Amino acid sequence: MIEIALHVLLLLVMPPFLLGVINKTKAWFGGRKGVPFLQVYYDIFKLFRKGMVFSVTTTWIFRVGPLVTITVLLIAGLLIPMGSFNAPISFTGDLILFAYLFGLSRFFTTAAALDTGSSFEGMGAAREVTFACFSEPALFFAFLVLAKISGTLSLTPMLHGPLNEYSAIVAAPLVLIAIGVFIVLLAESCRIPVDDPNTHLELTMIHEVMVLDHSGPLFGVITYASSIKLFVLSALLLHIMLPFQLDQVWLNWILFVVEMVGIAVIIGVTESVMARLQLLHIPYLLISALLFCAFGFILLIR
Amino acid sequence: MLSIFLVFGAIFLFCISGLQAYLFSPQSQTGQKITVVLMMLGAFAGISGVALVIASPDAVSMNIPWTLPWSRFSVKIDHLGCVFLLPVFIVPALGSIYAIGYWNQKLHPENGQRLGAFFGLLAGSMALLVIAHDSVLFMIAWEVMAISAFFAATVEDDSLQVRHAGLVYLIATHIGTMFLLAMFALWRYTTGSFELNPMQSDSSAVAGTLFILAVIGFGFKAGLMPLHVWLPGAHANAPSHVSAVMSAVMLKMGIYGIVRMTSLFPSVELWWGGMLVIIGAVTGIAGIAFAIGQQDIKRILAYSSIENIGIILLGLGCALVGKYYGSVSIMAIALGGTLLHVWNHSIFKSLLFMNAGAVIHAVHSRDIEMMGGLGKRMPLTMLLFVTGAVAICALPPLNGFISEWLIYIGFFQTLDVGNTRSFTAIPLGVVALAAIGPLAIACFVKMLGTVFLGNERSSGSGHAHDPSLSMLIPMSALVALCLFIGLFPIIPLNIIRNAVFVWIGQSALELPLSMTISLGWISWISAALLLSAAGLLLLFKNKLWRKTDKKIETWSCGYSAPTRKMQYSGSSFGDSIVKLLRFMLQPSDHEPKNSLYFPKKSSFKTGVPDTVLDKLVLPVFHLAGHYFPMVRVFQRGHIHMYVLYILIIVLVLFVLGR
Amino acid sequence: MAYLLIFFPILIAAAATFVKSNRMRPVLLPIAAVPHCVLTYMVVFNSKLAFTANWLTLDPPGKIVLLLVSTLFLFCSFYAVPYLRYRSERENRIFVVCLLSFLGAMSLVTWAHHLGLMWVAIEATTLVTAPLIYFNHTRLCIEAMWKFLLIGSVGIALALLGTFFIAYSSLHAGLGATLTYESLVQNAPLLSKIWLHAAFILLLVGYGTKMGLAPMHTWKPDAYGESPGLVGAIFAGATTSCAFLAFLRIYHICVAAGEFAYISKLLLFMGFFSMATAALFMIRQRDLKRMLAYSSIEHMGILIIGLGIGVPALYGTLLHVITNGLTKGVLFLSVGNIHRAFGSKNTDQVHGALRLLPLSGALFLAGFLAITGSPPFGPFVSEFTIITGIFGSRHFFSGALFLILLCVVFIGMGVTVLNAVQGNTPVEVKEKVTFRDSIQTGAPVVALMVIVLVLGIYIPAPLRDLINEAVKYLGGQ
Amino acid sequence: MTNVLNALLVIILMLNLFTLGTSRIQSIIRTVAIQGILIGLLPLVAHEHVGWAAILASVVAIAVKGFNAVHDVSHALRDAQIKREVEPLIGLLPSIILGALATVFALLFTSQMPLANENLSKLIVPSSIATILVGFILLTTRFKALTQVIGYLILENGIFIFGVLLMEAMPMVIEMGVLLDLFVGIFVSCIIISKINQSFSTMDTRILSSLKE
Repeated sequence: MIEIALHVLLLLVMPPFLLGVINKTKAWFGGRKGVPFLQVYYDIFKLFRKGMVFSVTTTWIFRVGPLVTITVLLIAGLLIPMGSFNAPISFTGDLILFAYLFGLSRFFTTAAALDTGSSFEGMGAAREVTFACFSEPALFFAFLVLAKISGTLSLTPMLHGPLNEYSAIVAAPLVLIAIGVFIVLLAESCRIPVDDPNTHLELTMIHEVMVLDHSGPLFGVITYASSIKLFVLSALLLHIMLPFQLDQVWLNWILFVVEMVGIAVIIGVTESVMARLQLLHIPYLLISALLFCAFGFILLIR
Repeated sequence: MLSIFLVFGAIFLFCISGLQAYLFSPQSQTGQKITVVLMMLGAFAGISGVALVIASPDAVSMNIPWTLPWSRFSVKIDHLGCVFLLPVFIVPALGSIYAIGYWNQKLHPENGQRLGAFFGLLAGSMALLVIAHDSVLFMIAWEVMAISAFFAATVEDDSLQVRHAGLVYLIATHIGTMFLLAMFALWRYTTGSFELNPMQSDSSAVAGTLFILAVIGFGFKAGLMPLHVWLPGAHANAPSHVSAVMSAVMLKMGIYGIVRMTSLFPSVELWWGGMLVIIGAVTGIAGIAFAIGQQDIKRILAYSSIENIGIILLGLGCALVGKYYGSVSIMAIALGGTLLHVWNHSIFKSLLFMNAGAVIHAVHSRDIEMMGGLGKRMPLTMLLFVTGAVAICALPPLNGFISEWLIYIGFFQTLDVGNTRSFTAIPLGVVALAAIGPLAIACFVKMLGTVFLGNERSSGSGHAHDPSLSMLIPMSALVALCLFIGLFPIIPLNIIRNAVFVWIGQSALELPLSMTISLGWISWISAALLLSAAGLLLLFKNKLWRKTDKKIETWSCGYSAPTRKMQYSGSSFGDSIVKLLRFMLQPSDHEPKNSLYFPKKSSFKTGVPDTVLDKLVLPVFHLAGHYFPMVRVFQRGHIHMYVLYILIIVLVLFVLGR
Repeated sequence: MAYLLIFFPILIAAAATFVKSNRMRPVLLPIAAVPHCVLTYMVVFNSKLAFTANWLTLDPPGKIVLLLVSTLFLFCSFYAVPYLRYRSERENRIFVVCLLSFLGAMSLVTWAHHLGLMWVAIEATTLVTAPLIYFNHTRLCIEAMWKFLLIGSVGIALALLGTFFIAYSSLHAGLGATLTYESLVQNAPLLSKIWLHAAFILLLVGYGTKMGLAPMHTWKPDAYGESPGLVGAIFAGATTSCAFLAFLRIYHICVAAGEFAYISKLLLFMGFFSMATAALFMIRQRDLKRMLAYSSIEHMGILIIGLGIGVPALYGTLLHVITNGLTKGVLFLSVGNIHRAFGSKNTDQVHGALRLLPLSGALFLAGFLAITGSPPFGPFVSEFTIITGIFGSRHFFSGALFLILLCVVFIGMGVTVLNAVQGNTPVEVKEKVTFRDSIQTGAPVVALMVIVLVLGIYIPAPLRDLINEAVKYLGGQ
Repeated sequence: MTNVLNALLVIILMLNLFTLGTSRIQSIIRTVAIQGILIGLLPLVAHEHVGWAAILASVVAIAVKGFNAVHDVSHALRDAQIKREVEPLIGLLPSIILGALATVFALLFTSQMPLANENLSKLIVPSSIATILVGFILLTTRFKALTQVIGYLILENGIFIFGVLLMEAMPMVIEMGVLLDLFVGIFVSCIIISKINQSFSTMDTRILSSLKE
């Protein structure tokens, strides 16, 4: 019970902080002081206080999109276990639900983008759906590996699999899919090198450009939702990359938070040291992610 | 026995439903109204008959002598048949209601009656096909179905396009029929009778041949990827409710054939399942990829039907693998998913085709690049479309997700059984499904965005409006079904379970318990999803729909005078994917050539023709049509030659006789 | 009984020569056909009447063909009355006379149990049909008639030689030269093999010419193409069947002689050669009647293949004789109507028949589907039975080839037929059309079509027994 | 008797070659007439005991083959007003050689076929085959409709020669029927020839080739 409460609490509260961490890291690398850690919270609250502007072109899709997205991501967050703890909801085959919830959010985000009738947002939507065609298979390859290792089809035991048996046979595949999933994470949460969250050249953006026309609370919802997405995916990656746990149960919560921050830092570092890829090369990056996971699977199965 | 008579009554009512319209004048709508009544009665009778069978533990059958050589008039309704019978009864009935608004007899006096007659005949023959338990009866029903579909699809035969599509369909279906004739002849040679009873002797060589013949013969109808050539054209050019029935029910008859035949073999080979998985993966991915490239609203749907057939085949292949390894749970889950997907596809695909029909009805064009902004003029239609699109993209909380979920589970389970090397390939079906998913989302977001969202691109959509009630009612019914199956998956799966065990050939045992638990979770989560989204909506309602007096344009990044021509077109939306899959799709781009300084007026046109049809089949046929007639030099009208032929053949025969 | 069936039509024919009125004369056709049909049914389903003389006996195969001939002729005669009335500008004395004596000759073929007599009857059919082709009095008619007569006569002459060979083979066996069917069948095993083989080949070619097997088919497209649809119907439905019956007798003798292995390969060769030829010539065929002629060639090939397969396919073959004959009737009569309406039988002019002639167009389309072996029509049952026979007797390669050829035929025919039936009627045709669907020209065709349909879903028990009898008679078990 | 029979057959074979050798249609017709008469005589000399059947057969045969048919043909010829067969497909000499080859072939062919009663002449079968082949040669190499009819006549003659072997096999009725058919056949074809002549004003069958694929 207490676990569930903590889980939900973390899920609701922590995500924007990760964004703060990432920005701070990038600022440090840039030799700047950078915005405070909690800046994202301030932004979200500010946005919620503002009014909204709707283009006459838009229909209800435009308004519903962000709401559906956040609902979906919160549910997805309930499916993912945090650290060594079990997820509140866990049943055989929930991994597929997990993946398809992301699909649902993608459907409505892109639809809302097209609803504005602006060609910029159209471009963003087109890129979003295109890149998903590589990231999802990669994700499922990773799932195949994990399922083969743990022998179950439910996220919680599946992600705890590496925890239990981190033997040499599974090590190589795990490393491979860790790389793959990390790339997927970057792509899904629109980070450099795939996408640049804080550029203002619409043509180079994927996610940001889709929400150009949203404003006020809706935009706040979107920002919040994207941070949750980052959080959930990092939590997933966590189990593959750092499957450690301490014998003290309450320490594990601390450990989890620390690890999450660590991942945020890693992302920040990646963003700072790498340049944004040329748009036409992004597919190759994602294909490489796909291949990493595929090799992981083949390595395991042979 | 009663159930059989009910089903026969349904078949009879379906068959005569359209014919009686010829008693009335072409201008009067009375016939069409009676047609609807008859169809509804037939559907009612049929469904109640099926319900009786479902309620009863075992199948009902009737077997009376028939004077056709070696064949008996033998029908059998088992649970497997019931699964395929239900769409046959439901969809055409709804289609006939839809036709009142869509193909009103008053507005189409020249071909309305023909359409109605063959529409009913199509439905009736399909029902007969499913219950047929004798190859000859099966073939008769099969061919009546194929031919009445041809006539129903080509009612507008004054347009060349329709004629061409019809011809391609007719040829394709006939080639398929030839394979089926060979298969049943071989079947009789092996089993000694035309009856479709499970094969006793296990002669694997013949079994393999039979299986391949079945896959090809039925595949032509189901639209497996290399054999799909007839499908897009026929679906695009048929009246929408006919396309709905063709895509939602008729394709499934091909699937039914494969499922039925595979259920008759005592043992299966591993390569059967493997072959189906590969074909399914190719069909699914290529089908949806082609769909993304289309600009014809109905061609998109047709290709997406191909994709769904691919998914169904993936599931069936997985089930066959399970059969090879004797794992009941894999068989149960995968085949359950397959059959449920058969239902789901017939629900949301007919919904989408009817929806497309409503759009075409409104804007008088099939080209989605001519549409746009319809959402504001026909909001109900858009709502229905969004539901159908979410369902067909297999997204929770609707029905499509359930069936694909089951197939996923089936494939995941193949990870554990049998660690033979030949086996490692099978779980990759998961990846195939995972690749199909996002592509489907891309395809239907493109469709939604281009047709309903943004601003209208042509003046044609100016006076568009929601269709009449007679068209909305069937669609809403289908949407309700989507929601129902999505939220309460256990109920349909309990019906399907028995069908699965007919296929497995074992007495009814439960689905694995974990499945039911998971399904319970899924339905809870789906409900929660809907409720919370709705709750948020209510929360923000007055902020979101606040009346504003000033009209605000979309922000176009500082560009001052945006026009609706500047919207992102459907083809440019799909372009990034089409470009990536160029090797398969072979898009045809007509680049504008613009001179350097004073560019002249130039145009850009792009499209994705059907690679197999346009690059392979038609050229071959044209070559044949060009070279075969060359034999005519032997018949130039000179009687001496003719007499000489007689002399020559006498000598030839004497030589052969030696 | 036999004399009645044979001479009654000829009597009417004689009467027809004295009828002056060009409009009244055709009425004699039904007057002859109806009693003939009634008598036929009496004979066929009452075996006591089946024997008249040693040379005139109606065995089961003969019954089948007589049934077909008489039925087909009945409907054709009803069709002929309005047709000839519509074509009243033509003098139809010779036409009617020949048509009637034709019926007599065909009845004789079915009864004849003496090979020589049978030959005479076949030759007679050739001679009396020649004038029928000339009905339209065009130069093309003359040409067609000439080719028909010369090629036909040459073929028939070879058949006569073959008949002599058979007689000689029995003479050689020391049985004394006989040509009576029964004695030949009884003593078949004793006949001299070499002479029998030679005779078989000559008769296959000879009667094959009348059936229209490739490559002796050359007269067929011309004759069918230039003669009225009515004549085409009787040609393709009845005459070919009579020739097939004649050949069936030879086949029976050879099988009784235990030569099945020898003739089987020749039959399969001829059959597939005919099917292939027909298929190739049907591709891009723009003349409707010529197309039907090739279809008839194809089906003769199917019959011969059925014989080549032997007992497993015999039932289907004999059934196919009936179904093919009746369907050909439907096709030729409806295409005759189309020809009348459009003033052309070429798909360059003929489009949208369904719109101009809803009834005839629909019948033509249905007939096309039927003849290409689509359920639920009669030919499907027979062809499917033949196919199962082929596979059942382990001729897998032949079976595959058979199906492929059927498919090619379907495609070739389908393109032409749909081209003619669908689409919009050319305007110039629409304004100057005089011929319309009428109950007189429509009803007989509809009736035939109904029979074809019924045979596809229900074969009456008497007919089935008759065919089984015939199979038994021909050495089936 | 056999010698007479052989003599007749040899003459018949000679006449075959002569029909191939000449180009004047009139003389071809005459030749065929003579051949017909000779063939009509065959039944009388073929068998020891000459029954009334044989006599009747020969009389009718002579009547039909020797006179009636020839009369029809020459009548048609008179309408047509043509004298000779110009440019046949192959020249006269080649066709004679062809005919000779055909005769040899016939002899070789029939030498393999077992013959029934030895007391009859061995020449009957080969000469009948040879005559048939000569008929075929005329049919395939000559272009005038008339000549083709004559070719058909010769073909029939050949078959009749074979028929001589089976005099007692063929009942009178059949025999008569066969001859009647021949009679009618020639009659009809001559009518057609005259029709051809009227409407095409020629007898060359090469122009009868408008019906083709």
